[in-house]
Amino acid sequence: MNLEILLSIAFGGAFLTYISGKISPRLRDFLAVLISLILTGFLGYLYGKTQQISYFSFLGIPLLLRINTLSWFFAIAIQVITTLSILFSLSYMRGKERLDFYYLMMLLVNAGMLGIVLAGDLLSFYIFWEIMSWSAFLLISYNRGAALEAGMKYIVMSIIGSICMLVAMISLYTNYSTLNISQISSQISSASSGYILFIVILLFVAFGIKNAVWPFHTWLPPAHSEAPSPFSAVLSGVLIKMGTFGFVLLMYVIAGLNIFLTLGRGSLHYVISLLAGITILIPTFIAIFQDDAKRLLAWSSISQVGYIIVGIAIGTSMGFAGGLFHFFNHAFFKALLFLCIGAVEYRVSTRDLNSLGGLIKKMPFIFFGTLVGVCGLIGVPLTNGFVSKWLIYKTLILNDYPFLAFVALLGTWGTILYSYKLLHNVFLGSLPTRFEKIQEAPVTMRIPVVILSLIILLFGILPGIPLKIVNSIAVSAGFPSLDVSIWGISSEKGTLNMVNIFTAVLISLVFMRLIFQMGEKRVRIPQEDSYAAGSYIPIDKYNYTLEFYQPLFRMIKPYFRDFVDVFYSKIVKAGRGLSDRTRKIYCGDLGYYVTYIVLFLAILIAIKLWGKVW
Amino acid sequence: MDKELKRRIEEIYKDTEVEFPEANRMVLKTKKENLLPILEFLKREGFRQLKAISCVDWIEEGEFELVYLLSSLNTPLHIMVKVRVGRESPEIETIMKIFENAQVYEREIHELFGVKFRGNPDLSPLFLENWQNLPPFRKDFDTREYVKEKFEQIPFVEEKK
Amino acid sequence: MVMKIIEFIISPLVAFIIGVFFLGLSRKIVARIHQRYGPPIIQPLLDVIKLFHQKGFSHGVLFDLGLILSLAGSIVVILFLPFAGICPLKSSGGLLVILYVMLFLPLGIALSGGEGANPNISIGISRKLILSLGYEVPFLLIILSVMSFYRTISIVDIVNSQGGFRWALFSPLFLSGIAYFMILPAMLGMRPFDIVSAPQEISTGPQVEYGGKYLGLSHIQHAFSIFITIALFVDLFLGGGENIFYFFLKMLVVFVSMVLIHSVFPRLRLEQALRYLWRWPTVLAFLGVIISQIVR
Amino acid sequence: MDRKSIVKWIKEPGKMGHKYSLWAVYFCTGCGIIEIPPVITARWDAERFGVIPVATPRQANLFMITGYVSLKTLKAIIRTYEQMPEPKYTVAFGSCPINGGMYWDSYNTIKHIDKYIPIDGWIAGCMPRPEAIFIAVTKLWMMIDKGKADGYIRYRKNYKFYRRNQEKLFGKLPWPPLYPIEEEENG
Repeated sequence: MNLEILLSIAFGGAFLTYISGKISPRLRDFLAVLISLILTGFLGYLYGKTQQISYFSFLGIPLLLRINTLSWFFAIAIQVITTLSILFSLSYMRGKERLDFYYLMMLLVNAGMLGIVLAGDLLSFYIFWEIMSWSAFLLISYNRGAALEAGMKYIVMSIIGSICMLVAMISLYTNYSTLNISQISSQISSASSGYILFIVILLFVAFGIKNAVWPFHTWLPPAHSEAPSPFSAVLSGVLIKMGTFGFVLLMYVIAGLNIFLTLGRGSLHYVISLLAGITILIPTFIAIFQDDAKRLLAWSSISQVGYIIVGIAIGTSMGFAGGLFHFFNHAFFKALLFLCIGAVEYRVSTRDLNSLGGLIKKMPFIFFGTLVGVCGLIGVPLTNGFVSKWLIYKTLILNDYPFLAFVALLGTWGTILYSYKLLHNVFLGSLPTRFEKIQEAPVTMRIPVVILSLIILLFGILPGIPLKIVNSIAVSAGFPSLDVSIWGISSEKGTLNMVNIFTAVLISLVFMRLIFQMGEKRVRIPQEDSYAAGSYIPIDKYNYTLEFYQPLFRMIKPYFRDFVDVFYSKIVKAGRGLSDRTRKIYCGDLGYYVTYIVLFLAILIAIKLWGKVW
Repeated sequence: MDKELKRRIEEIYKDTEVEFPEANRMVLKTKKENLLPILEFLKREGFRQLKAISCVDWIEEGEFELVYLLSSLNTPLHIMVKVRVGRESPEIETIMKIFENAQVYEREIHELFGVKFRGNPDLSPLFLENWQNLPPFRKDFDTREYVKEKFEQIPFVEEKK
Repeated sequence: MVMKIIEFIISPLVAFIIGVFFLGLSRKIVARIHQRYGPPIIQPLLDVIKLFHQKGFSHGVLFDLGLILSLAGSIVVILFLPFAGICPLKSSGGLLVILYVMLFLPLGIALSGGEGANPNISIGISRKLILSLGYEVPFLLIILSVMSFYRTISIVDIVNSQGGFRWALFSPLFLSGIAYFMILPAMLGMRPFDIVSAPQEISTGPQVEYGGKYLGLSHIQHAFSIFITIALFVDLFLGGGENIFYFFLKMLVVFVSMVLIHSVFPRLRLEQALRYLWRWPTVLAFLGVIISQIVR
Repeated sequence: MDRKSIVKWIKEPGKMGHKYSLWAVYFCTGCGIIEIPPVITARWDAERFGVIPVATPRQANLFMITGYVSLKTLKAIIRTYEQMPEPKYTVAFGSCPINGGMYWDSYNTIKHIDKYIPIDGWIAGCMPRPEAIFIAVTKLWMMIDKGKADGYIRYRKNYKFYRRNQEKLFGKLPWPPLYPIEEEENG
């Protein structure tokens, strides 16, 4: 019964909020926060419970809801991020138009996502998936203008994904005359591997588009940067991770671990990992040269998705745990970063990295939030990102994927470059005089930032708390259990002990602080008193933000640009040669993507026709 | 070639004196109004380089003499175009339209001699700090008097109060 | 337990002494190559003592914090590095943690410098990060080849399996070893890769605003980073050291050869440095990974 | 000298440190800077005394004013001097900073540098030989030892006076006072 109540609250609450907004905006704000808090509490109560219920019957197909550790793990992340984003929206969205609609959509997205992770059969999965996709589209295009274009790009690609999913679903239903996930997974093991591969690839496209795996990532950067910041946090934090949930469901629940690892003569999971490796590398280097803070974060989201997929697809218990844990961490630190940038944008009404600077003096709170988020993103020890990345690297190294490991590690160094650029260009450097009157972000913006920062640090020092849940998911997916304790992971080839590291860092910090104290007292000076070769600094001109990594840009620009150009022009050429008509129907930029994906599907169908090859 | 140039200049600009004080050196003395056309003409002839602008204070005659030094990359000839302006309110048209690098030279001459260049957008001081006296390169500026006035009245620390 | 605590205290101390000694030694060697007499060998220590007695200028909280963070990171790395049988943090994550804690070093300096609000600092840091991206490419390949050759991520195991004279430099990993040697000057910020703190162009880059104890601490940090980089090389490729003397001797040989390179080469531009780092060391390290996969 | 006396190092490390690690700010004012390259390179090797040139005033504690000082340079000198951390020592180099030298009647050159910033030592000559720099350094050691190299203390004490002198030349200075001026009046 619980699940039905949960979803009814989620959906009913959304509409209730909309109606209450017509009465009083204050009531609406209150209700939106209240409903998301109730849902969070509810989910907390559901921890560790397993149940499956049938709530409706559609054309004789029973629609199911179920909860297990996997669903709960995703659901709690979704709910926490959405709650904090809604809290953040209270002041961020104040004074904007169509707010009833905004909150309705926000809660609908939330409800849709909850529905997806709680769905027990593919039909309800599909229905909730569509609810989520369409309300996300409406939210992305909330600001109109460029946002509408971004939303169009998103929804076109989304529809293609949905079609793939629908095809796979119908195929499954005609073969097994059931849509219940657990029933399918028990029956599918007897199917031919060619058929499984067909289903897996179709669903891979569907989830890959949502998850922005290279080469399906093109919708993501504009969508993330044009959406309202609180929703960007949800979008990047959890919404694209519905694809990850789909992957986990597909690989380890529907197909099952043993079948998945042998698909395509055991090469499929390697191909997926390679795709994920590309997803790590290329977006990282594109992110370095972005000038829009949110677009930078968007590219960074794509590359982080690569880590998640690489961990999940590699098919070992440590990698699986690392991937899932990285999903969880990424949800928190990326939401934190988007919220922080949103707070900056709220105060200075720009997010152009070339025109900001020195905001640490005015918004120290938000700065430290961003710092924690960036540390998590890089994976600095003592933040949660470190633990999950450590797990992924270790898997890659010890399972003989040195080049994937290299790509992952190199991606981290690229991450340092762009995240330092983000920190430096927004918060460090000298403060322009036009920002003299900027104030710290309002309280409703600071609360989510603090909560998220604390979560990141807590799970960084005591990673055992979420790792235990992740481990039980891994065990239920058929992996051998990991030796997880509250402070880390132990195994014979290198253990991780965060408490040791924490103590060492703490002691050395205190020690260095004491040595620092030993020196002569320091003098605090204002930023104007800076070395300028003997002259007084030219106010507002003494800053270096434009083209921050120019020498690197000069170095890798030919490769970097050529690669993307060649990639797209080849696709366009192929599209022109093979199906001119499609190109005429969908002209313009979007058309190319569509053509490209349709072509891909055609190839898949061709594979299906000659499926006996396998 | 030099003679040819001299002939043409004298033909076009009637009241211009052309002399050759030494080899490869040509001096043109002209009027204020002729300066821009002559410079333009010379630039067309290939004297594309403005090397410097200098100024001479002829205090007895009550005039400043502005000297524009031109040279060419094709011939070894150097040309000095000399123009005189009155000392009372020295003012002349800028040549920035022809030679853009004249901006800094003109700024310097304005600072040190007080000659005003019409049309030069930036004539702020280059070298001097907090200058309130006559421009220092004028002949009627007494530098010793100025030093006495400006520097010697500043006390040493030992003389404090 | 008492031994453990002594180890915790002794290893940063040894690192400090060796690092400062190396700094002095490098100044002396460079002077002798210039046919000068050179400063006394303890001159860096005198400098640090002086700097701690000068009034420093602080630009804000992060200005202090970043530097302290960077130094704390160095100390943590030293605690992870086994030398002469001392390794206080043996079983807490291994080489991967070292790789990651080494992030603290440039990041801390970068944060501290960013608060300094000086474009020279920003340019220096931008160069530093790009250069580190340059040498990380071969460096990561080298580390990966070592880790996958010995099938462990624990640095103590790697050192132990090189016991006797089975140094990794004389094993199939020799290409990786050579590659590491080739990128050492870049990691140490020595010439020809001192574009980061070029005093004549950007006034020592990240250190522009450091005075007094800040500069002293940043010198100590430099000493630590010399120790870390060379000790890592000795641990990974020269079989660590049975006792402190052997370890020191190995480090000395590596460092002196670095200083000889340092004293005769001019400075490379950033593009030239990247082109160098991404060519020969990377090719060698790449081959090293392949060999380590085949031979293992 | 007493560089190797360990007892002194333990007793007063600060003073010894300042003595034997004089870092000179690399600031060229006039012709005297020509003498500096031989001093710091192989011919005379100042590094054996612990004297090295550093890039920014923040890192330095020795300021050598090398040669004549024009008004614009003086502004930069004051700025540089104020940015150096305490304790700091200044040495004026050549006859021009002492009394103007051959520029005694120039309209744009400072005659007495010590009217605007405090000077600890003078090296006379036009130009002094590089050896004179070493004599100055050893003299400076003695002065630091006896506590006579107190230019920075004098500057702090008479800051109002110095600032007034500076403003007589430049008008209002663009940067705020280094030390609070009002407090000094009371105390």
